[in-house]
Amino acid sequence: MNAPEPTFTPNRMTYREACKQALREALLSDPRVFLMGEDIGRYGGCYAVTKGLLEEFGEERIRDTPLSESAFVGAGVGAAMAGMRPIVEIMTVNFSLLALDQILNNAVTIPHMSGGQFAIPLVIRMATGGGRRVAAQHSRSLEGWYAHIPGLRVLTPATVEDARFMLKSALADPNPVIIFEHVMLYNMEGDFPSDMKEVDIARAKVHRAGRDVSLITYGGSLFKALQAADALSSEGIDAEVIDLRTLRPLDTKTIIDSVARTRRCVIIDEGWRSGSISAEVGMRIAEEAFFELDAPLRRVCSREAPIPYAAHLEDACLPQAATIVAVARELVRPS
Amino acid sequence: MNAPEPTFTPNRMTYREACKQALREALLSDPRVFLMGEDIGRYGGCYAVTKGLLEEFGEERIRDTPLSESAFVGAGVGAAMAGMRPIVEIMTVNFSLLALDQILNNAVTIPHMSGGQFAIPLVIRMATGGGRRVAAQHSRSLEGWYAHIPGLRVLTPATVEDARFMLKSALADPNPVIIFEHVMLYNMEGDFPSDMKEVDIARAKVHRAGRDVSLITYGGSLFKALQAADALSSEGIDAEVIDLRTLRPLDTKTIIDSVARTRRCVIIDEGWRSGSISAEVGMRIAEEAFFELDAPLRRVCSREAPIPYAAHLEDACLPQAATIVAVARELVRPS
Amino acid sequence: MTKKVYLDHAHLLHLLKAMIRIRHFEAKCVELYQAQKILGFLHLYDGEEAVSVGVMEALTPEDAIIATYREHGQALARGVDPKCLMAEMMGKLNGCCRGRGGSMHFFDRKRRFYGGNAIVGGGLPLALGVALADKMQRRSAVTACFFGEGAVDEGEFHETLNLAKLWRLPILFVCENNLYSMGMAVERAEADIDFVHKASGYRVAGEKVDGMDVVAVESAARNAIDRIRSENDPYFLECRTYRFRAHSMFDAQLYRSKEEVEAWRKKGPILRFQTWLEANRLIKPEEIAAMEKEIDFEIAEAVAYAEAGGLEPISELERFVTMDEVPA
Amino acid sequence: MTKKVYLDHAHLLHLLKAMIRIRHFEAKCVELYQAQKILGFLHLYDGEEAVSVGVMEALTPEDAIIATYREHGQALARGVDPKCLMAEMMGKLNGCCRGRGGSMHFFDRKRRFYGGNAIVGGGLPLALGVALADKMQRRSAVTACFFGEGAVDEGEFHETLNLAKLWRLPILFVCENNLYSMGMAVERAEADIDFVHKASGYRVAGEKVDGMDVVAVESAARNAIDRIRSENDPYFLECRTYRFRAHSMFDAQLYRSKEEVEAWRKKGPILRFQTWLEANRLIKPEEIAAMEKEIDFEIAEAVAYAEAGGLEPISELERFVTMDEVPA
Ligand SMILES: Cc1ncc(C[n+]2csc(CCOP(=O)(O)OP(=O)(O)O)c2C)c(N)n1
Ligand SMILES: Cc1ncc(C[n+]2csc(CCOP(=O)(O)OP(=O)(O)O)c2C)c(N)n1
Ligand SMILES: [Mg+2]
Ligand SMILES: [Mg+2]
Repeated sequence: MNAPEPTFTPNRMTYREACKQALREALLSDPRVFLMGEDIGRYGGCYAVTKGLLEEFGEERIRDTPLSESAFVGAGVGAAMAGMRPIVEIMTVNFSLLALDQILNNAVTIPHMSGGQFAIPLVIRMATGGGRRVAAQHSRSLEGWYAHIPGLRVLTPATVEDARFMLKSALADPNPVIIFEHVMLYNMEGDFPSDMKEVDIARAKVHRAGRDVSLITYGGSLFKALQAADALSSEGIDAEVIDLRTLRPLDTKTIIDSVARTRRCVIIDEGWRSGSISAEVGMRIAEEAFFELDAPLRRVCSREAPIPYAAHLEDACLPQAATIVAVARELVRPS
Repeated sequence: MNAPEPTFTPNRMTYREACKQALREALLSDPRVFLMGEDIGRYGGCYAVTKGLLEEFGEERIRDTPLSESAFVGAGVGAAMAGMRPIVEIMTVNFSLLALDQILNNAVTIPHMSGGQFAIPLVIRMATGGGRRVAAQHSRSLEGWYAHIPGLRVLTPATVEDARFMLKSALADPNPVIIFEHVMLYNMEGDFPSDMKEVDIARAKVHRAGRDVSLITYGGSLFKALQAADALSSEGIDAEVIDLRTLRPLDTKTIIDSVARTRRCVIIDEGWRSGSISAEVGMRIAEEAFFELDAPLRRVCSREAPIPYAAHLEDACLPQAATIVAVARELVRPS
Repeated sequence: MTKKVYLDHAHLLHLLKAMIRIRHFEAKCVELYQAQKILGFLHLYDGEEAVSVGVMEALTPEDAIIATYREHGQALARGVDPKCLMAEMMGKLNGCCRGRGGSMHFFDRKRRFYGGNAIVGGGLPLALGVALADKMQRRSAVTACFFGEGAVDEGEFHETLNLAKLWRLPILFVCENNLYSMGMAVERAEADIDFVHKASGYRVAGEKVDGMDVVAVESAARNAIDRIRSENDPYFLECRTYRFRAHSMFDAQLYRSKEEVEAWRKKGPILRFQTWLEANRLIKPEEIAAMEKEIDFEIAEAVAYAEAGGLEPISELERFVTMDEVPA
Repeated sequence: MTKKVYLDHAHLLHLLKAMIRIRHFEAKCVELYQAQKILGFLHLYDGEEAVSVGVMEALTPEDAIIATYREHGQALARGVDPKCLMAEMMGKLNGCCRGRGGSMHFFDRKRRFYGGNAIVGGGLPLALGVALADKMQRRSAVTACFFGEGAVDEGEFHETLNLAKLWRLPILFVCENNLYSMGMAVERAEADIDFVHKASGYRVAGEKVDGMDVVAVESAARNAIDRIRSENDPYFLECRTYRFRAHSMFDAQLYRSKEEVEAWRKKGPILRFQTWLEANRLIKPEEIAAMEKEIDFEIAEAVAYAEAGGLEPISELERFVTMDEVPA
């Protein structure tokens, strides 16, 4: 008998390339889509994501902006109100503080406050996270802050597949959407079915099923969690790994279902511990699945400090697979 | 036998007056202290807190600023680095977004990143909260965001006593401190012992002891929780009410001790539910007092929407005593 | 070449009426505020009517407006229905924003009225986007962006003017310079109070106009709009004006003298225009009386409409937190 | 009246040496970066040496400095010990910030060096505060605030210049205009590239100086500082310069031609000054050789010091997240 015909040819590319293809697709399929941001054009994008797009689509649709985060994000809000589908790039989440007023006071407020007269179909992409030895002001993970804002959708593509297709879902949403791309992922390669056209952003994804403990995470920490799960499995502990994918609205059901099966949970989050999105995930479990739990909830987060430059200190600040293993092991087999 | 001599004469004043007296005391006792902010001088303060201080202390120490939140908060950071003790007023937390970069990227980062060469003894006061019918852009409660930031101390005086004395502790702290004054409290009267000189900001306060359920809250919601506790007591439910007072660092011990006694907990927070400081309080309990709990954790937060102008809608958005009562009752006597 | 405003009788009456409408509408608002039917903040435009009325005359229905929290005048002059505005201020479902926005947040999609904004300077970046969208969609519309002189101090002003010029966006920047931002006198807040010079730091052309003279404002606005369309460039208009009342309803006005206010009142835009019309026999006393009667009737209707309005059901509180679709 | 720089032989040698020190120090940094001993971002000052060297000459030890993330030059010219800088870049405990800041975040309290800042424009408001503190404490110090021309686009520039003038703060604004902010050419980012004119929009006086001419920069800075002290006012200095290398270590330089860079290299501040000194027989070849030898020795020492440095113990990671006291 022959081997079964493969139903698809795998598509292999870097996360960076996936982001770029998603942008190209958006620009090609909707004339209302345009890009704005610092150095996305001539420079080719600070992470080279937009390289080549200026040449292909021209200055009208690939708009280099001056260093004016508040103004050009606000311009995105206004353009979305007036019929366009802007995709704004803020180089990194660290600089997004300068634009936060426009995001919170305008983008997410106007639809509701105007009584539904205006929608703001705006997509904002930003890089996030640490690990690049660029010190405190360039290494923050503030996804949790954004996930606090009603009216916003917050996406954290961790896989090449999600980087390739989440943008499409974001553009289909009539509301402001933030896409966080973790800086350590751009060079990562991955594949997806070549006949794949879209992803479902409503659901968290169980990347690995397991019986003993749920490791719940998102973004750049996903791979640390998967690594930890491998290590745990060699110790006979069967960990389930969940990628939240969308931080707002949270897919509480997938979380609760997993914890109901495993009865133990570790949440891994590159944000600072206190007041993080991991607290929210934990609290949801404590509210809705309290009687399912056999052990206290646990978190592995970044140390509560500005992230230092020195490599050994930065590594010690960020969540690492070894810590996840230790915390999960202690939960399953208390010493 | 005579009635015992009173050991103190009670001091009675409004919360507004208490804030002002605290500022006066600070200005009188340390020449390095000065005030900066919009309309704190000639106008007398948008909530009349600083009225009269310009006349008393002059333009050098009571500095009216232009509408430039980023610049004058940053100026506060710089002045603190160079030997002053600035007290900066941002009219309300809503406008603080414009200054967030200076707070996060400079004020709390420089001491650590410079290897301890510089401290930033800066106090920032801002009004917060809803209830004044001033719609979404003026009614936010973002205390939880600030409580996420390592290096910051976050104070939420809810009583006249705390309004009067927390500033002194804030100024004694060599680190940046944010003081949130809830807008609905300024007209509230209260008293404190006339020989009182300071308060301890390290501890949360048990305002009312109780056996059946812990109501944990802070700021403007304290009085709603106390009201709820009264109502509950008439139903025979004995609620303990805790005022967190300091949102960062959290006094976890007082929280855990209370929950260990009552075994049930409702957290009341005017912030939006998802990703709020109430999630952190809950998660701490789930991590550290899991085996003490007899029931799931519960929260009463603001509805996840921009706060509307219309009174009935605003009231429906914000936590109310009736909701607290209902949630607490259901916890203690599940239907 | 300066464009003359065509001052036929109907137009003169129209200008006067538009200003009186705002004045009377706001007088009624104050009453309703005292009766606690309007709550929260209430920022009156009293004294500044000529600015909005003059500027709006120069706009077509295709043009867009970005307003401030002091936008009663801006909205009325734009032709937004006073009924919906009054209902909005009374927090009713039949208000222009279902009662969610109140006095500071009027929106009217049909009239391209992109909202009152209560963050000082917060509307400026929005103007960039609306104008850019129009430009990219090959519409010839102009965006009129209103802001107080206090907003000039915010970084958003700087970033916005630079981008507007760089991208050659059709924006009319309307600076309502009423000399105070709350209690802060403009010369205490700005190192340079020559705003037209400041705008030149972005190569944005501009001029200063007497904002107490409705005809001068209209004329300047018409010229500005022509220039924006022909030169394909933004333009900056500083309208010198004065607010006769308190900043909002909570303001002891410690920062200015009664005499100063009185002196300005004598230069008031309605008083001045009406006196001029009368002196030149361009209007008859009975025309004014009839006009005021009409306006007061309109306002009474607005109040009745608002009073009759229902409240948004609490069950709909979360509606539009996220939109299900982009309104067509 | 323009103040002449006193150009004695020792001073000329000192200026040249200060520039060569920066150039060689950075050349070593590139090597160490390639060897992965320096990590993260590395923004070279190559080509811009005359700016820092010239400006710092005009400052006294009492004056304060606010730097950028391109601050190797700013720190070395200020006299911060190269050893501590090199160790900082190698992430060592004996670095000026214990290895926590790296290339973009040099701090030196003793030299009133208030830090490199990696948020574009983020240092400008700090300058206000430092200058205000000095003024309120009756110190006669000046604060020199460095920033790239890209920072001019941020709202912080606008707010800061306004406040500096309003409060008459002794700040020397040093705009390092190297014509690009990353890949953004200045004329694509700024509607008006006449920065001195822009500064006049805040009534801040200023001038443009050839940032490739160290003597011109020193002279302009001395005049500026004198003026700041005598007029009790801020001053704006635009230094026209050019960065010879990539923005940081990851930059394909798609936005400019090799020819453009080559043409600027010929105008390089070291080349130009040294050629002039040689042509005028103000320096002997052997003096230059000796100087370079000394510098290279200094740098070798710095590297050795850095290599010998230990790592901060991980147990101290949270130290200084909050301070126990304000350092004296
Ligand atoms: C960013 C911000 N800071 C502060 C305030 C508080 N505030 C409201 S109105 C106002 C004065 C604004 O003055 P101006 O722009 O001149 O407008 P005017 O009220 O004179 O029409 C202030 C300080 C605000 N709404 N937004
Ligand atoms: C607020 C902010 N936005 C964006 C960046 C990313 N960035 C770093 S340097 C730079 C260019 C700055 O140019 P300029 O101010 O001219 O200084 P130069 O690098 O030319 O010395 C950019 C865009 C940043 N660090 N901060
Ligand atoms: Mg004003
Ligand atoms: Mg530059």
